[in-house]
Amino acid sequence: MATTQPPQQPKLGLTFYSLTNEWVSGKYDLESLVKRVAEAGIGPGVEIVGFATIRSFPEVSSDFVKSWRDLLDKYELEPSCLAINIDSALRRDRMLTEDEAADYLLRQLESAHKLGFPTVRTQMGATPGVIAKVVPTAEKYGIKMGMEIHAPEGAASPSVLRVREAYEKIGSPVLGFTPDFSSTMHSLPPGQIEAFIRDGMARELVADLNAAWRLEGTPLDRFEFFAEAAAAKGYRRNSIAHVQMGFNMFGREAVESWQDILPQVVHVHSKFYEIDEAGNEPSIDVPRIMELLVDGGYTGYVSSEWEGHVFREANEVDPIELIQRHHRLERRGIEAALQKQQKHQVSA
Amino acid sequence: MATTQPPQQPKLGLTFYSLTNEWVSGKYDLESLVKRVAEAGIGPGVEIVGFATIRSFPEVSSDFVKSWRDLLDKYELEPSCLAINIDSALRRDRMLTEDEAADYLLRQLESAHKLGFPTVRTQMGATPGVIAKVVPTAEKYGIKMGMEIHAPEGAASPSVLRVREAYEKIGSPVLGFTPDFSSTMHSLPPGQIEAFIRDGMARELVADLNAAWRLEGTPLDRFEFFAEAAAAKGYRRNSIAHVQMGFNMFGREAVESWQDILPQVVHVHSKFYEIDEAGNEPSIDVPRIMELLVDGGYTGYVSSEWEGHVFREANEVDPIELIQRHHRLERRGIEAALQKQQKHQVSA
Amino acid sequence: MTFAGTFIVEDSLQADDQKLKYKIRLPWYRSLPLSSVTNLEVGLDGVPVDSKNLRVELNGKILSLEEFEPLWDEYWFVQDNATILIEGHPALGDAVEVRTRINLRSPYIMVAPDQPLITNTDVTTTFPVKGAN
Amino acid sequence: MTFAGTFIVEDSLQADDQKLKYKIRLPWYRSLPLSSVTNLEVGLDGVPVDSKNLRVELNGKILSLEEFEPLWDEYWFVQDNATILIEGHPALGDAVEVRTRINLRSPYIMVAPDQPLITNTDVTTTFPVKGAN
Ligand SMILES: [Mn+2]
Ligand SMILES: [Mn+2]
Repeated sequence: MATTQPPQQPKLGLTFYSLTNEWVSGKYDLESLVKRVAEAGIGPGVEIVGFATIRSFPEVSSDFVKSWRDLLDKYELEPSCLAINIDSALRRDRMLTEDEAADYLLRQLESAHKLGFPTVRTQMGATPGVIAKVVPTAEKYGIKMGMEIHAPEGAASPSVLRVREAYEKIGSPVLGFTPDFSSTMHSLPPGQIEAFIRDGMARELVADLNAAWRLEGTPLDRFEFFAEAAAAKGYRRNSIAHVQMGFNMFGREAVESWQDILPQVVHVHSKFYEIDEAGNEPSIDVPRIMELLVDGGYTGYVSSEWEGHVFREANEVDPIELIQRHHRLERRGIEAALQKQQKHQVSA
Repeated sequence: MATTQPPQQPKLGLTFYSLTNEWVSGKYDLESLVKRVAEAGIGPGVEIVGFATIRSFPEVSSDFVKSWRDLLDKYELEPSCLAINIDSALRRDRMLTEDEAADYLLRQLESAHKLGFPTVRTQMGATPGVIAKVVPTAEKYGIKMGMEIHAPEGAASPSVLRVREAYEKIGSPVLGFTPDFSSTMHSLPPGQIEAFIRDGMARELVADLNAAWRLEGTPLDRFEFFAEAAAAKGYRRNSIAHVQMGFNMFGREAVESWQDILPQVVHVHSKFYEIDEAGNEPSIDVPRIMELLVDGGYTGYVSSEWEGHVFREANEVDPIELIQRHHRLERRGIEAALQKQQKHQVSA
Repeated sequence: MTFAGTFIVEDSLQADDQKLKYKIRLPWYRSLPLSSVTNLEVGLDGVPVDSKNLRVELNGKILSLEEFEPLWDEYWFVQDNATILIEGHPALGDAVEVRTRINLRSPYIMVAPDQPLITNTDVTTTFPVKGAN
Repeated sequence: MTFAGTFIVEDSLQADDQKLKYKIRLPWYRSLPLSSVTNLEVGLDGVPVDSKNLRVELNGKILSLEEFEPLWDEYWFVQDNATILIEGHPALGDAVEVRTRINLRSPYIMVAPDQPLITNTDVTTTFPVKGAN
């Protein structure tokens, strides 16, 4: 019998950020959460936000390290990514210096190493100077640093282009990106629209909101376009001011925009908000983005990142079940891409 | 000043079939319905089902013809398509002969001509022999005959391929197709899934249903796959028997499958079921199909065909408002396609 | 299918000691030839009505079930109600539970070559009992 | 944002004649340095509490609002409640309407160069009044 290699494909998982409501209200401790995740089959990849999961962060105690490693072994899960932060406004009197910021990152890299994470998620706040200072340590530990690209930025935003230039100059294999699908949505989340209405926006403005959101331009310009449409219908500014966040939190770049940075992707935030009865995400074309990742040869982790908790109350929905359904949707895209590859091989 | 031609694009409209619940329960007569459609701005194209709108069908009286033409003139609407039927099982004792079937069609073509329709929608029941018999009359009147392609058939189904061969043999410019988007859905409609549950399917089978529906194979094979999954979970056959229709009514062909017959499209049924708060159809990628039509140079009518009335009670939703939102979604696809063409022209 | 939802005309039942009548709509979206009606059954408070006591008033005629078969050249227009007429019904209380079942043979939808689709609409309604006019 | 939904710990108010206390959660998804707390206001039945009578118990310390500023090297862990302590409150009935407003200065989200995002969480709760322990 011939042995067949399983096809190369991304590994699924989740970030515990999806469980924000449950975590901050103390519904789970670490062990009960890991157990639930394992039983629900939504691993293998486990991503945590250092400053949310770990009390002593940015440091980790040897006791915590041991219990973390034992826990993941016991439940056959894998540490995928540690989300770290560059708190450059930590102090009220001044911003951190580059040395202080680099030191802040290094302490977190050290913790990532102890906990066995292959990747850290960094954020746009890291300047080229700070990045250069921490790269040797990341290289020593073999930890990839994936700077998150999140709405309102996209893969081709000016600020991201500057990072790409800095990366080229530094030229280290540990430097990469963490795309967050919030950048490439085709629609506003229906639940967010309902929340806007609940918080005072008139329902008759929904079509205007959608139309403005889909315009080209800066988030502010598009919001102002919407504000004018609302004013023309007689609605006061304060009845729609809360809607502005929708232009920043949700980006309308084309899915194909990720193509440019695909070889540099080291981790993925598969941001999502809702899954409907038919199993689809009403605002993000999940299968199409997964196809793009597979076609690009990405075999790292994809963390399901449910952010519906910004408009859903705790206990209204169960994020664990939502992530099960999200994984199904992701697998649809992966399988479609693998099938196409297979057909291509057969016909080639 | 230079005069600019408006770009070539499809004309929107609706079929009165969308208003089935309201029509059969007598909520509207013809004038009040036409008036409402005009006021809602969901024309210009008006398609009717001859056997639903016209009491004397397949014949039309000269009084009806006059009132119909006056009505459409008054409200500035345009007759787009007359949906006709080949009732080959009209008699209980035997099927119609080809001559009888041709005669039945000819009477309806005559009515289409009197009412000013540029196109009739025919159905798969018309054999090549019957088609050949009616073509001279259609050519005389300049009326195009668009055979509807509806789920479970698609543009490349064996039965449709046979029609395409017959068309080639007859070789008349009036022969074409009416794609119905039910053939190219990416998901089951969420409202239909809810209706399946309401009618006895266990909610825990939703994921199995979606997975089976997405398989390749015949509708029956895919339904049987689902039935086995249900049986394995201990559910009796009669609790899911009603779900079988979902495998026939909703087709899972790729959107691109329409490409093959695009030059032969003479009319379009833009089938839809729901529009969510974000303005999307949760089971049909409407903008992408519209882009495909525009890219293919289609400039005929696109009838919004709302069929959610098979699972929504009368008065639960207003089809007129849904069609307004559906037109917005269609325009998103049209505008995206036109923008791309413009960029191409600029850069070419 | 919400043809079940529109099938029975609400509040349309009228009864006296001898007969009972109520109205139904065609449970389909287009007019059908009368030959399409292949079966009609009515039950009153759980008791089936003998078909010899059952008539349908439509297009100005009063028809028994057998009389539908040859009428392939005449249509039941979708916006027209038909009246169900029942002779010699049992004693009724303040309300009566009426079960109505109709089979329609589609003249144009085939489930296999030359094999028309048969639809089945089966609705049970509770009518208040009022006097016939 | 449903940080408003989790901000106030339900049923946590305790009062005696001299003082009143209740618990709040950090209205954010990750731990923040104590220096992030830039403002805290409490109102009781519509009357603002003087900040000199307001303290916060957190990490085993009792802090006035000004004492948060220099504590940039110490964190408020997301799963820890803080206790709001109020001295010398007005007379209370069976229930008290408590308005709590907090501003958090994000150490890592900039809305402009070197300009941190300030979040505002402002929740009014009606607590039943129970005795302090
Ligand atoms: Mn993210
Ligand atoms: Mn159709």
